[in-house]
Amino acid sequence: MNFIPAANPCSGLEGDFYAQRFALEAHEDSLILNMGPQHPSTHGVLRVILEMDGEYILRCEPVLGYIHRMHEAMGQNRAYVQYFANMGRVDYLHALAWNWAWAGAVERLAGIEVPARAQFIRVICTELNRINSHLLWWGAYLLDLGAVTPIMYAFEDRERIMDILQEPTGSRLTYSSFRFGGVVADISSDFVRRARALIARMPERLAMYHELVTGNAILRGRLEDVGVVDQAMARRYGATGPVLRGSGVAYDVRRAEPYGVYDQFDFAIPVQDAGDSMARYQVRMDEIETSLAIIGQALDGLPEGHFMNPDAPRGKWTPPVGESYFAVEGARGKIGIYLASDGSDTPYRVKLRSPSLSNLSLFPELAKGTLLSDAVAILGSLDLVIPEIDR
Amino acid sequence: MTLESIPDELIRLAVALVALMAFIAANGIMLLYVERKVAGHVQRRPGPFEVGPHGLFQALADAGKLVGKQLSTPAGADPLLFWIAPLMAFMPVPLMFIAVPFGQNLWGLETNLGIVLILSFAGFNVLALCLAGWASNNKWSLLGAARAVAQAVAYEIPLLLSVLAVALMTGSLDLRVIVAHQGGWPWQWNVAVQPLAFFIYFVCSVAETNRAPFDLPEAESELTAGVHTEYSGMGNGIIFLAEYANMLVVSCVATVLFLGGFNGPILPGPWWFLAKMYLLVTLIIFMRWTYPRVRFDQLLNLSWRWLTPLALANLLLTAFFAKLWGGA
Amino acid sequence: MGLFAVFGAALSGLKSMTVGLKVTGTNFFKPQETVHYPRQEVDTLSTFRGHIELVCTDENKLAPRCVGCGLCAELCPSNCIRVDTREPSPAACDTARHPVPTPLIAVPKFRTTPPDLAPVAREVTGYHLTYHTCSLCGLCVQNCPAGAIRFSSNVYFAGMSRGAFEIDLIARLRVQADKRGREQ
Amino acid sequence: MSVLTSRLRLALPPNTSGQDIALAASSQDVPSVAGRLLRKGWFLEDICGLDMAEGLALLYHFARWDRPTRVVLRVLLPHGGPECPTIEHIYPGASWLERETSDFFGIAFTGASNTTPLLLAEKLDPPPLSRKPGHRMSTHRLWPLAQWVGGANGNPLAEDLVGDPGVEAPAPKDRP
Repeated sequence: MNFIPAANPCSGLEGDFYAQRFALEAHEDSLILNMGPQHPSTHGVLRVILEMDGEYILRCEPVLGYIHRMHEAMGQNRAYVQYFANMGRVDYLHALAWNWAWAGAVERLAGIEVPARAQFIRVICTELNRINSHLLWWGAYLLDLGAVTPIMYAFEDRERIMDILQEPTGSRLTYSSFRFGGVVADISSDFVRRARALIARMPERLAMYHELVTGNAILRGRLEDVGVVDQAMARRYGATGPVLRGSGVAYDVRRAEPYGVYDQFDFAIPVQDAGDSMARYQVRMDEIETSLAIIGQALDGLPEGHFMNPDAPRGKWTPPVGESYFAVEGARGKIGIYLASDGSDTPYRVKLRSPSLSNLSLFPELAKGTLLSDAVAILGSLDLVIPEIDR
Repeated sequence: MTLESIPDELIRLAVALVALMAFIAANGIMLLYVERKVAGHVQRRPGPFEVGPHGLFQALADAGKLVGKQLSTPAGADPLLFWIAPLMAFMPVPLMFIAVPFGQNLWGLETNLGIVLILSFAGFNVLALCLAGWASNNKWSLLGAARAVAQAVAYEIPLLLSVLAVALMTGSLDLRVIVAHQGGWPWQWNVAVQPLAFFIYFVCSVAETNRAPFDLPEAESELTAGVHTEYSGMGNGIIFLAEYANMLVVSCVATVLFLGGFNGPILPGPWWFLAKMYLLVTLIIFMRWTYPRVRFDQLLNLSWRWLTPLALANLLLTAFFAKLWGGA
Repeated sequence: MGLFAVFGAALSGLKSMTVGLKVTGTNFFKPQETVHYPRQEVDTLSTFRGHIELVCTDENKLAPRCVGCGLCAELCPSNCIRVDTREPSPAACDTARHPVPTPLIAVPKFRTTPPDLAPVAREVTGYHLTYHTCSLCGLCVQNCPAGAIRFSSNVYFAGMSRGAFEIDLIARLRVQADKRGREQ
Repeated sequence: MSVLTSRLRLALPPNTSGQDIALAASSQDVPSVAGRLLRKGWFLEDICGLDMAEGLALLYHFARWDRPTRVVLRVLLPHGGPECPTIEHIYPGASWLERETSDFFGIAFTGASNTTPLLLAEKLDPPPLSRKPGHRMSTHRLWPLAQWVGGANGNPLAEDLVGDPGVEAPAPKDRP
């Protein structure tokens, strides 16, 4: 169990194992700084070890695992349907995307049909959840940049969305409301009315957000040309989601590998070419509008019917032997679930591909040579959810 | 030694200092409340509401809490420097007020070098922050201290230059003379003649007091709390009080230099003075709750590439016109 | 960049700052969005999930609909439900009063494991919820063959000890029945 | 046909698997296959370990930006002392995925610049996701079609992967 060998080459250095290992390659007269695991702008328990020359970052290394919960092992030990409760907690900000990934992986493996109405409900709820996630990111990111007020405005809208989503899901944050073959509850006419009211309200709010923040000269100065990701770099690191779309690649799983009924909707994929933090910011803000457009179309075309396939399995059940991979577009990028089944009532292996992990792995390269303030801006622009990284 | 042998000036000074201390303490507490209320209403929530009517006594309760807290010195810190720093931050503040004319004959010290006195004591603040950051034995505090020093050095220059423009125009460093030089109506104020100097002064004063968007030495989301990180209880409280008091000082000076001081129609002078001062303070508070924080290099660029050249140009023009029209 | 462009950029930057102040200024005078919690409460929690509770039968306010199949306990991801049952004695087995409900869900083609619905409903002697490990996923509610569980509206539930969250739901059902009886 | 291509084995997983082509390779070929996929515009989605009866399987999932396809590269490593060359010099993003797999399955990635545990505090023995010998599934059961091997067989995606080897990937840098 003792990981550090007895003859520790690092002994005599300060800090824990990671800091000692990091300090081995330190330059002379540089400052080793631990940003996190408790730091206001690492959004949870991410720890980044920085080697600094004054305010400039020479080198950095993220240290993960502070909120590791071994979701993959839990997946092997519980029935298929029980795993939905975990899916609400991997990425708590876009829980429904993970719900969908898990439902989709199992449905693909077992060949479970999902009724059209359930598909539409899934789309509406997931997109509402995506807006919620982007709004929280917006507020928290500006908090990182020193503007305290926007997060409160974001929460005004978030509250409304959570009120709407609460009806079909019963929760406000850690949703676990998808099931194999459908969703747990139907949506009512009141839900439709409130969702439409939200669609009517949001453009005005977004205009206010842009007035307050996006046009601000200080913000533009902070974000433009900071943390530029080019396409080759994004490919080598497997970056997805707004990080990739900020680099000029129109790659969105909803369009590239359409799942559910996303092929029935007409929506544009927001893309920015600059690749800097401002581009990622802009992509996320535009995605809120895209999601609103999708919700509007889904509400218009909402078919009648079951919200749950009557033939779908309930309780503990056994899918056929086999494997399946299912990808969905989460708020942070491509969520993928690989599932291998051995024909028992628990999965043989569940592998969760979390977009935040791949996106964060860009950080050491992006942060090199930037100021500490830039590092905060870059870290925020990657939109990290630490529980999703550590899983 | 009889009572008569004490010079009148000394008595006046002592009384003024005591009164000013009370003024600063009361204002510090009130500004804390106002700031939180403004923040609350800007963010569409009530702000402090539970202690007293509309949370009026919240700041008092907070002060009581701070006083009651244990003062802890971090391991490896230099205790003398560490504890002298908050005192040093607060000590010069009452001295800065003594030359400020709050109204007709309402000042602590008769001096014809009022501006010089204020500006020289203002320099103490950065020394205090530097000591606090250094003595804390904390890397974040140290970074905050380094930022504080660089920022103060960069912004003192355009600040001085913009003040100098007013002094050139008036031909005096005496705050009372400068006030007397202006009238009661806005078009008679110096700001009407020197809008650029006022703008530069205002930006620099926000930066000098380390208020958002120039709060880099504190920079909550970058440096956790910068120089404040290791301070507990009243150590933290005094540094905060000094910060609010500094905000008051720069607003007072701006009122005197640019907004006509205590001059104003109908109402007695001190009311006008306070009204103008609080207006500026409110503006500074609003700015804090609106803008993101600037980056360090942008902060320095703003000073060296914009404010300093503009202030120099402004000073040159002022000198030229002052000479042309025979000065004051 | 020409001198004019530089100054133009600076001026538009300044303008963006005043626009920002305008936004916060207008919001300053707008009504508040929050409520003062202990004195006021939000009215949107009707669909919010509180801890689960048992549903009584239509005839008897004191008897739970639960048939003691134990599916809820088996499906619970956090093992926070314990159902104590007793095989009914022949004398007490009054199927007319306590019938086996038809399963509310059609038996799907994938099913392999429960419910092995007992031909005669078992007598439920205790139903315990360990709420502090519950994740409110709703599997028990959705899969109950008798429709005997629902979410309560007890969303402001707070307690001083861990024991306060270990709830005997049958006792709770009785308390609720008492209260309802007194109200009537 | 290059030497590498002749060593690759292809299989078509069923539609339900969400994977279009499975490549089976031996562990020493992983960097060259990865290098070829990078040159052809694929990105690495994830690396998944899998404890099978025949050995520890490593699944590298690759996808593209322009087409909805997914290729899985399967590598089977022995249970005793599983080792695989790293691909972090080709896909730097793989470094963390490899460290994670190393945490969970005890697989050593040779040539990696950083081998500290990523998510777990210390190396656990046995690794947390490895299964007891009696509980392992056979690869023949999970991948019944994996036995089909051979050339592209007219499959356009397979043609693309097997044909045109391009420049072979550089050998991993030797690290002390």
